[in-house]
Amino acid sequence: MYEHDVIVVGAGGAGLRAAIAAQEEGADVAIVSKLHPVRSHTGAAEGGINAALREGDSWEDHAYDTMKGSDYLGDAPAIETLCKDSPKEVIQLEHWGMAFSREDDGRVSQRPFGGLSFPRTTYAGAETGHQLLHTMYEQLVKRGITVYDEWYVSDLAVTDEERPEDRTCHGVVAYDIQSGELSGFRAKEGVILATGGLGQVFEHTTNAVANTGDGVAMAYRAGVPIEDMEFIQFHPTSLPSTGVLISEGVRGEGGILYNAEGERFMYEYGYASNDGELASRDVVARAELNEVGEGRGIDDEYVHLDMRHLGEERITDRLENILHLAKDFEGVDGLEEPMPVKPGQHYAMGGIETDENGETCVGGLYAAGECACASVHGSNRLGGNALPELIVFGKRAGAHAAGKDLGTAEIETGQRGDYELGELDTPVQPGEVEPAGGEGDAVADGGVAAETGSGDGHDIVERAVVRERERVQSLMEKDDGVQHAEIRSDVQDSMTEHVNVFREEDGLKQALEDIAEARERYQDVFVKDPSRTFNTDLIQTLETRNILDLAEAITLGALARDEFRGAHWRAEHQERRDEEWLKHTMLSWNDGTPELWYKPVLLEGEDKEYEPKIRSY
Amino acid sequence: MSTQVPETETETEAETDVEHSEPLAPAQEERMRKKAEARADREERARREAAERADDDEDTYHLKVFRFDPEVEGKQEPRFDDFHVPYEKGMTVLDALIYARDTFDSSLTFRHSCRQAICGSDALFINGRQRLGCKTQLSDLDQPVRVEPLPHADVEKDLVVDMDHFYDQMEAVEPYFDADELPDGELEEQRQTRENREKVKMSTRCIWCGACMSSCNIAAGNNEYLGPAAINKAYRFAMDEREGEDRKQHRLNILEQENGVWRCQTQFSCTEVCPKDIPLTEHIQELKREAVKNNLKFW
Amino acid sequence: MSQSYDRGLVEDFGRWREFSAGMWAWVFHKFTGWVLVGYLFTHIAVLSTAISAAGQTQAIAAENDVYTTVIVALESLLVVRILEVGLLAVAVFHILNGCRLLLVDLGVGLESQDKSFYASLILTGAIVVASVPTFLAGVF
Amino acid sequence: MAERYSSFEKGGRRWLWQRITAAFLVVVLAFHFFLLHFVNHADEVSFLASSARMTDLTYYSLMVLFLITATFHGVNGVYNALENQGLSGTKKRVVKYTLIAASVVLVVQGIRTANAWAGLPTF
Ligand SMILES: Cc1cc2nc3c(=O)[nH]c(=O)nc-3n(C[C@H](O)[C@H](O)[C@H](O)COP(=O)(O)OP(=O)(O)OC[C@H]3O[C@@H](n4cnc5c(N)ncnc54)[C@H](O)[C@@H]3O)c2cc1C
Ligand code: HEM
Ligand code: SF4
Ligand code: F3S
Ligand code: FES
Repeated sequence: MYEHDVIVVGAGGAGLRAAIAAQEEGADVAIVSKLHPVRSHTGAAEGGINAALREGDSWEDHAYDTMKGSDYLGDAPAIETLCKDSPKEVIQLEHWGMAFSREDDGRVSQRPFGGLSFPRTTYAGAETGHQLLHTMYEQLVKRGITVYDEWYVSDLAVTDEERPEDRTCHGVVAYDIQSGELSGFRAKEGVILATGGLGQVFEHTTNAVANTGDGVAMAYRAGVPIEDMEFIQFHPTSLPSTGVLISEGVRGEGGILYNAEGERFMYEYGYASNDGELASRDVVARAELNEVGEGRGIDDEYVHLDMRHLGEERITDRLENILHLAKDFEGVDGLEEPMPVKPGQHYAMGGIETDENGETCVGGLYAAGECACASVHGSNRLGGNALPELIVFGKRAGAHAAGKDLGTAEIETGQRGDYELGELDTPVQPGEVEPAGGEGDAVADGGVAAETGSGDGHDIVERAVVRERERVQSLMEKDDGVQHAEIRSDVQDSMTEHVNVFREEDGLKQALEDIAEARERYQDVFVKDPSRTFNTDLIQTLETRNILDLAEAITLGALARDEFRGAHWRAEHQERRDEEWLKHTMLSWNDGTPELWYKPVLLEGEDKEYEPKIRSY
Repeated sequence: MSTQVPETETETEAETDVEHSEPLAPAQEERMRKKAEARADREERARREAAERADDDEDTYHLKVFRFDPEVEGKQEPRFDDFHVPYEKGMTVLDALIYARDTFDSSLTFRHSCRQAICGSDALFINGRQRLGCKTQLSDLDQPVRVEPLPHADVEKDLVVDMDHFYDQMEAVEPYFDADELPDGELEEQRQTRENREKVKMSTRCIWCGACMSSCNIAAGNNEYLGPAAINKAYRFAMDEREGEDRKQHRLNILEQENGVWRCQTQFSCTEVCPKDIPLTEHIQELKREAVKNNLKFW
Repeated sequence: MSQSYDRGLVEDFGRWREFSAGMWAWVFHKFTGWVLVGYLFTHIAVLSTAISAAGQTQAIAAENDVYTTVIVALESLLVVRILEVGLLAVAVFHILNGCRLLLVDLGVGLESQDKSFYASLILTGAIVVASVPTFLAGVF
Repeated sequence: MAERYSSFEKGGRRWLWQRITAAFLVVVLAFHFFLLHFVNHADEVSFLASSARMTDLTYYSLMVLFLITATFHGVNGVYNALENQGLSGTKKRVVKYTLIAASVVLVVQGIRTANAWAGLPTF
């Protein structure tokens, strides 16, 4: 067993920032990550980081834009924290040497981005995430922080009191991918989940293959409520064949969207008559699909994004990376022809419920980055708002876990006081196939909390290791059955078909049925590769389990929310219904029988109350 | 190619005297044996079918993939497996590998994640050259497409190599920004000219894929040589005007070590294989000149 | 050295087919360099017969001193002449590619390093062919 | 970390000298080849002719310098090549001193030869 004060799971932007912050507070911190840090998907972020740095801009404006972008589903304390801390954190990156693009006077450049009232997106070419990730990893090397890379964290070691709010997290169980060793990691002060996105729930996504939402699923099964899962951002400009992202920076710099008729449809058809291409992502994504649906798409699949008029010089200066991506992954020369684009899954607004210090309702368990939901993005994230989230909340979670006093959080976590329960008519029973039933199944499936609440942290971790070992053993021992790849791709297809940009009740129900069937089949899953060395078959089989739980959570949320808000659009209910829905959709695992409940949105900021307005661009 | 090891089509015919690198529990051994058998059958079938399809259908690509596993019977001797993958427009080598894994043999092992040439996990030796699987179109390659792990590195399993040495070298050049002094205000940034950012821009693109290191004969022959990627990393900081003179001096001292820049024999293969088009040789040469100039000052 | 798993012949042998210009240049430069040092040692060894010839005033005048005889004898052999042409080729290539490398060190023409390598090869060939008559003169 | 570049001998000086000698050699070697194969044909060599050239002090010094640079350049080149193959420790030291010794012998022998032609003492 390994032991540290703070264990950070994941080494993307959020994880690295958390580790650095924890170490600065004097904690002995270690990162456990299934990928080497520089392989994390933060590296793929292209466009930039929002921060109110300049004269004429203010954090209040940034907060206002963010709240509007969220369609009034963000929590004001979280949003304000983000916008206040972001400038300082961005400059911190600059002080760490990040290679930002520069203005003539030598200051960092900023550009316009969708949904922002000021050009406040700080960037480094079209490879901002790459620069950010590497800059932070470099600082990690400088500080000599321990990294266990290529260790897959498969479960949390959490006590099993009745109410999740009474539970404590003592560490994690991880599987060394290289050697096949399963080991416990005890965290004396806290575990921080920073496992990133869950794009692999969908078939067409801008996310990496490693983005399987492990952290969210682990926390969910350990009892932590997950929040607003139905809000999935579909990015309007991904390449049709691979899902590779074409940054919003292209539109920020002046790129134009055309349909098959060569019309600038954002204006022509009134989707966003003020901001045109720079309207919020959900607006643009729906506009594109509408065009395709009305027969004005190209090859009935995509639309064109044209940046040729920007001129070669400007393009190579600010968007060079885009040229490479279009060339390598779609065979299109962006200087010569328009690029084909269509919406692709991009970002999960929801995630593990945390407060603005990154803490969950389970003691000693934190979450930061894309896997968390403090709720800054509400129902729709603005471009350039995720990277600041990583550094702001990553830092806070790290510092808080290491014992720094950040004041009492205004956001409450867990099912405290009176909360509204949700009711949902589902075609099949969601959750565990045999909930809380046979010991064997639970083991095969993984993820119920440790047996008893007694014992010290060491024992809790030890017990979790034993349980995981049994689970791995049983997967390895089966000689026949279903392979995870089939299950995974069926779920991905179903999600992309039914829980996409446009959602209909029947489709959502169909998706639930598909998922339930997939769960059945997962009971028979087996790992074919008998090797203990680098067994990716095993790892992916474990990940697929997470995909199942998350697909279900997303669909349940989508079915429950019968309104149109932000990224969530329902065929039957095409308007925002503030009287009823100014609340977060919460889901608790409840030992295998998911429970739906609601939590009001906090619109009250430090010195102002955000008034829900019609969101038009 | 004439130099290939002979190919074995099935795994069962491999010899049975198993010499595991570490002792395995009997249960594990038994399990492995059983699995190997069950799998051999099924895979044989799948492959035969695919090969048949390959005959009457032109739209498949023929891949020869290097296989090795230190603890699995029949894979301890490296061999090449054949996969026939149905071709779709725009398919990359990585796509083909994923298809082969998900359809024919789930034990086929390789690193990958981003699918967009940014995470640097899938540098492979494809048709005799270091390339990123995700950035290599099948249509650009001659068949059969030969896929091997990076040369000059320990193979862990199939296409996965041990990257530790590469990481060590990267970290040996003190790869972190360390300004002599910072502006006073918390919100005050350091100034950097556009020209200077332009100068270091290419060097900041490195994704740590290790392709360059694998292609360099000098690095292959001498493990102490820092290698092109690490030198490039050092270049990125040494040329950044935001770091002070003292720091630059220190960086040059590191690079001037016997196994630093001087080992480079300007083979250019690093520059040629770098998927991020970083002019590595140029950077190394520039640092050699910097180092010489630096020393001339003290003569 | 890294203890690479022995991939048998797959690992190293046969890679030359995939070598690119820069690598070939490196291989040739190495080879020619070694030949030249080898020659330098032999050359001095042969020439040093002059040490024992020194002082044999008469023989020298008659041009039948040790040194002169050795050299003349050697030069009358066809093999030696052919070897000399080889030496010329080796030296010329080493010089031309050496100049190429010096330019590379100065950061000149890095983008066309492959072209300059091919140019060195071609030029070497031309120079060698042109000098064959001179080198073989008088041997037949 | 330090162990990766633990050798604190700077390689830079030898690298630079390799280039400087190369630049020098281009000129002298071309001259040498030209003089002894094109102006004077190889088969017409005789002690007298060699002697006649060597008694010229400029030529004599040039040739000695040529010898020294070529030896340094060649031997250093060989040493580098071996180093690139990862030669280290005792083996490396042995190779180093062997090469130095060979160079000394070569240069001494060369100078003695030149002296023989120039009519100077050959020790
Ligand atoms: C193509 C693309 C472009 C984007 N562009 C922008 C942009 O311009 N601006 C912006 O603000 N945002 C952008 N985003 C969003 C933003 O980049 C992501 O939300 C953010 O990088 C997520 O960071 P993270 O640290 O939370 O997770 P990641 O960077 O995904 O890191 C997750 C880490 O967790 C580890 N991990 C996961 N599961 C496990 C496990 N089970 N065990 C151990 N370790 C595990 C992984 O190894 C990895 O290190 C973009 C996203 C994408 C996909
Ligand atoms: C005439 C002009 C010459 C030029 C321009 C020249 C140039 C060079 C250069 C630049 C190198 C260094 C290569 C590197 O480190 O990357 C080199 C290496 C070498 N040179 Fe020369 N050289 C010349 C003559 C000679 C002569 C006369 C000899 C023999 C005595 C010689 C023997 C060598 C050897 C042995 C090497 C090392 C090769 C290796 O890397 O294994 N060179 N030469
Ligand atoms: S320099 Fe290029 S080839 Fe080398 S590791 Fe970096 S990206 Fe890969
Ligand atoms: S391949 Fe190696 S020799 Fe130098 S130019 Fe590149 S590092
Ligand atoms: S999969 Fe990330 S670089 Fe190829």
